[in-house]
Amino acid sequence: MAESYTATEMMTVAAARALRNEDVCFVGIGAPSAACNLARLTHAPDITLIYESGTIGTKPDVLPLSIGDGELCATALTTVSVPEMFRYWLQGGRITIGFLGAAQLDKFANINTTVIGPYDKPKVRLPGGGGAPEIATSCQEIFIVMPQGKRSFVERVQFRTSLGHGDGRDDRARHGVATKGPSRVVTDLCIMQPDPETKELTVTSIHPGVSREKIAENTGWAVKFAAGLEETLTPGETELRVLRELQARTKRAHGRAHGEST
Amino acid sequence: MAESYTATEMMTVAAARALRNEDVCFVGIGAPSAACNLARLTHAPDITLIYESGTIGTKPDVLPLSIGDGELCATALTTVSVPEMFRYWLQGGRITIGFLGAAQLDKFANINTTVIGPYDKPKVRLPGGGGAPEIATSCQEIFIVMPQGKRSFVERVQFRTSLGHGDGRDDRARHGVATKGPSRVVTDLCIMQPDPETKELTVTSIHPGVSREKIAENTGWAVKFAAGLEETLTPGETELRVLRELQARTKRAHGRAHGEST
Amino acid sequence: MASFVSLQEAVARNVRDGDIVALEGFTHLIPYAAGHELIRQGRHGLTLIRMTPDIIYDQLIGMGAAEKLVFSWGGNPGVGSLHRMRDAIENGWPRPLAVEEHSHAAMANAYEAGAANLPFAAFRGYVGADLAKVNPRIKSVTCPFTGEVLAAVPAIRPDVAIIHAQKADRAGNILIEGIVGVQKQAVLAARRSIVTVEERVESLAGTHPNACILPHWTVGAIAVVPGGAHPSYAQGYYMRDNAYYLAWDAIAREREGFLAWMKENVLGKGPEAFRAHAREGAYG
Amino acid sequence: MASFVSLQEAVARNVRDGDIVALEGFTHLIPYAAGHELIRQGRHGLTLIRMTPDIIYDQLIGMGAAEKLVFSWGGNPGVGSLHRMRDAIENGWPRPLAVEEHSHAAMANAYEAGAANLPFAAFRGYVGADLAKVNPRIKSVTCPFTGEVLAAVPAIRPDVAIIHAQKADRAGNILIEGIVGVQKQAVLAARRSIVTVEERVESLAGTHPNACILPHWTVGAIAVVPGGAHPSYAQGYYMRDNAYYLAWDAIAREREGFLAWMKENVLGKGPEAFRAHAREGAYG
Repeated sequence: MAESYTATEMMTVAAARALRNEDVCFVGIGAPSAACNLARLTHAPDITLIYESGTIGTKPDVLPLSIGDGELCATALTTVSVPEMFRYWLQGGRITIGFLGAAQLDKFANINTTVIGPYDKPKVRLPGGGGAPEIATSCQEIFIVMPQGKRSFVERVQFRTSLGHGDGRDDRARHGVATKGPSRVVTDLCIMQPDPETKELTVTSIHPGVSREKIAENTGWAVKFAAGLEETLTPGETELRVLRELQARTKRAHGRAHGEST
Repeated sequence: MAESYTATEMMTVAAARALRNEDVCFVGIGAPSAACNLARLTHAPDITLIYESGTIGTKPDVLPLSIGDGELCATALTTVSVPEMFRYWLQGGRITIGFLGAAQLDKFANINTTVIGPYDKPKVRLPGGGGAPEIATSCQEIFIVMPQGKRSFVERVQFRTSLGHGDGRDDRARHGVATKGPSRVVTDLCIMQPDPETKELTVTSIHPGVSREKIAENTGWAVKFAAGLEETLTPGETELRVLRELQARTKRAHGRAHGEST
Repeated sequence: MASFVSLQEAVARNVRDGDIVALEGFTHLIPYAAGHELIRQGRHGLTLIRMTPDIIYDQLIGMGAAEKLVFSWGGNPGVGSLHRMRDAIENGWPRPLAVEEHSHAAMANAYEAGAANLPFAAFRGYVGADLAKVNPRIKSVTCPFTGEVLAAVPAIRPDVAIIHAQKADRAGNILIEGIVGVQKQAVLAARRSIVTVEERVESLAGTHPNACILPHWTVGAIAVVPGGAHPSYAQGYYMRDNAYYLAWDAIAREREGFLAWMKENVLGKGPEAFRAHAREGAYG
Repeated sequence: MASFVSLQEAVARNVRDGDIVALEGFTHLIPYAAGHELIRQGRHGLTLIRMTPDIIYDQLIGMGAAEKLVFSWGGNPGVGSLHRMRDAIENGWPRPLAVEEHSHAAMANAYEAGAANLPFAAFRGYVGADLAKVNPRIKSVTCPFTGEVLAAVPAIRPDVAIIHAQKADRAGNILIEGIVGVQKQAVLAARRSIVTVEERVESLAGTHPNACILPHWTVGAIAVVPGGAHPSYAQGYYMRDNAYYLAWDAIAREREGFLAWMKENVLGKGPEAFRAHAREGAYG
């Protein structure tokens, strides 16, 4: 085992590992972006990363703060217009993995990033769906990465911004959707996957040092643990080093933002 | 009056004169292309010429043999994809003049470039409509340039490849089309314009030295002459010189095609 | 037809109270200077359209310029909420803000349809998503060949599109490079347009043959405003001012602080203030 | 996933008798070498799609490779008729040729819809035009917002798209520059694809950020065939061989002469014959 690491590092590393070298990834900003670039800088050097700003095959040296940072375009194979991105590339069915974060997730992996409270009289107005509603159904498969907590992992989202497994079982197919949907949720505590039958998110791997109780406490439904429950491999030395170097480069680059210096 | 000139030169010059400096022209290959570039090289230096191959604001030094010659792209402001050309630019309603040629034209300026004889058992299979069906309805106004003859200027086209004034009068509006349609047909004998009421093509200007009889002989319907019939101004010295230089450059360039020389 | 004017004149001539206005820019080339000019000229009752409203929309909304927002993702990228936007939606301050909400795919398609002069866009979207239940402008069409039911949204046709670009040539042809977003579509879909540019150059000759260029006859007013996209960035000119985005969170959190900041930094300044940012963040 | 192979292998592996095949190229970058390889390998029963079938389609049709043609303009540009195409349509020689005919706008929209994975394209077209009466695949859709009736055509989804491009990099990313036509859409709409290129280069780095590039994972077989677009042209490499187009009229006018010419110039040669054209017509 390598040196110590944070729960967020464990989350990012575990998320990165799920990606294959031949994947074509539609990358959300934040935790998904960190995981995808870690994969690219470790075991999946040829992975294709696509950001909805139009950048295809981008290889940022530092993590973008926004979905359309100049770094993404400067290191991309090519950059297309946003309508083309959503028409030819996302709807085109060319993406193997859509990698999302979320404000709120329910036990069938439906996502809410729209509102807390009634839509017309929101208690909290969240940023909105952005690309998620169509990412959720157009990509062959969806990975979700987000820190776990009782308020964010809920029994049922109040507003379904994007479809996961709907009401469970074959609900997704009943909506006429042929893609696989969320197949993996990686948190700072564990990895969840939909039960093959019910499609309820079920813990399949626990990160080292995390108890079942802690996971239950941080889940808004009576979470189940899979029969073949595993322990997540701890981050390897290379994984940690590469991730930390990436984060350090990112901090240096964004710290040099010109409102502060120059 | 300048030196002698051919009927084709008269046709091209008369067609060119109808264009204004501020026009945005969708240019057909052949006679329309010659007329548009003559206008650009004489009285309309700022005219925007667009070819359906995607070239916008092109300024060819020699006339293209095809709609997509390299010269068109090399001298264009920018070149877009063909779907974009037909969606954003033609359908977008940004074109003031669509400049067409035709195999066959009828008295309401409907065009046939599809078949002679029954569609399913054609006597002569023509090249087809290409861009014409939508050029005819999307441009604010249509000019047509073509040599006149009894077989090409017919009472009624057997196949309506693109809409002119339909069955005459307000037929175009009854199709739900708001654009003006063919407003001017320039031939090697005369200029025809639709009668304001009936929309039947009527001779409004006769080229110098051409008789009414000759025009009647070369028209497949009982052609009418407008009340205020004019004589077309002969080609000016500059018009002829510029046109001939353009044709000479074109001949030199296309003659140097590399199947023959280099 | 393009004409080069001051930004003040461009806004005065082209934007009226109550207009439907799209200030577009996908992280890159966001027309901040033009947005500030809208605020200084006191425009109000606007319907503001944008896929990704960020700080400039927070500022416009907080100053009471908008009565409606059409959008698909509204936040401070990588930082958090837009407090002024939330205050308007949640509490009606400084005035109520109606919301028409879409997904990115819907808005991108709707701009595309607008540029193509189509009345609507059809796409495979909103499947199993609740937005279709709360937004009556999301409808459907059926494919006449396969019977598949697709989502349909009306084309976006703004009264005015406002964008920032890298270059205008002498004639007013506009070059946009890098992350081009939906700006070309927005201008082509709009009745009128304002384009701010980093610089005016003699000619665009030598640019790549398939570069994103708006011909001069498709744009309206052009104002040369170096730095006019700050705190966003202009590829080839200056980088994104991430510190501004980070600082905005605290500035916009409370109404008083926001108003004081706007008074000092927007109301009391002019487009020429942006020039400093262009220099500060310059490449190399 | 892109793999570099010989043109013979590319065609052998990817094109089957009876396939729906689109060889695209709008005057520029027409995949002649690939078309000749289809003929040499004796493919037949093909449905050939192309907006602007020109000489290469005249050759394929005259050699009996096609049973159906989907097109919008079929001619020898600036010269006249395609005699072999006409002979097939008018007289059924060497075999009958079914025709599905559209306008350019319809086909461009149909390729676009195919690339976007939509089942159909809606556009404002065919108004008052007779093609809609003779082609049952032209239907209509009604805008759910305005009630406007628009033309609808099914998306084009070829089994195989075949194009010619300027460059492939080491990984198989494809660069297309100049008049880009519908080639990107055709490849993205197709199940399989063959791309012939003028040259293979180490990298496309340094190309304009918004250049038309097909990522390697969107293309199938890549064959390096210098001159492979002759007698059309490849911008930056060689010019259009207008004399070939002019000469074709006489060659193709009679069946015998056509067959003799094909035997000598196509059946008896291979892709390497195109290399000479690349040199002959080179720029500068």
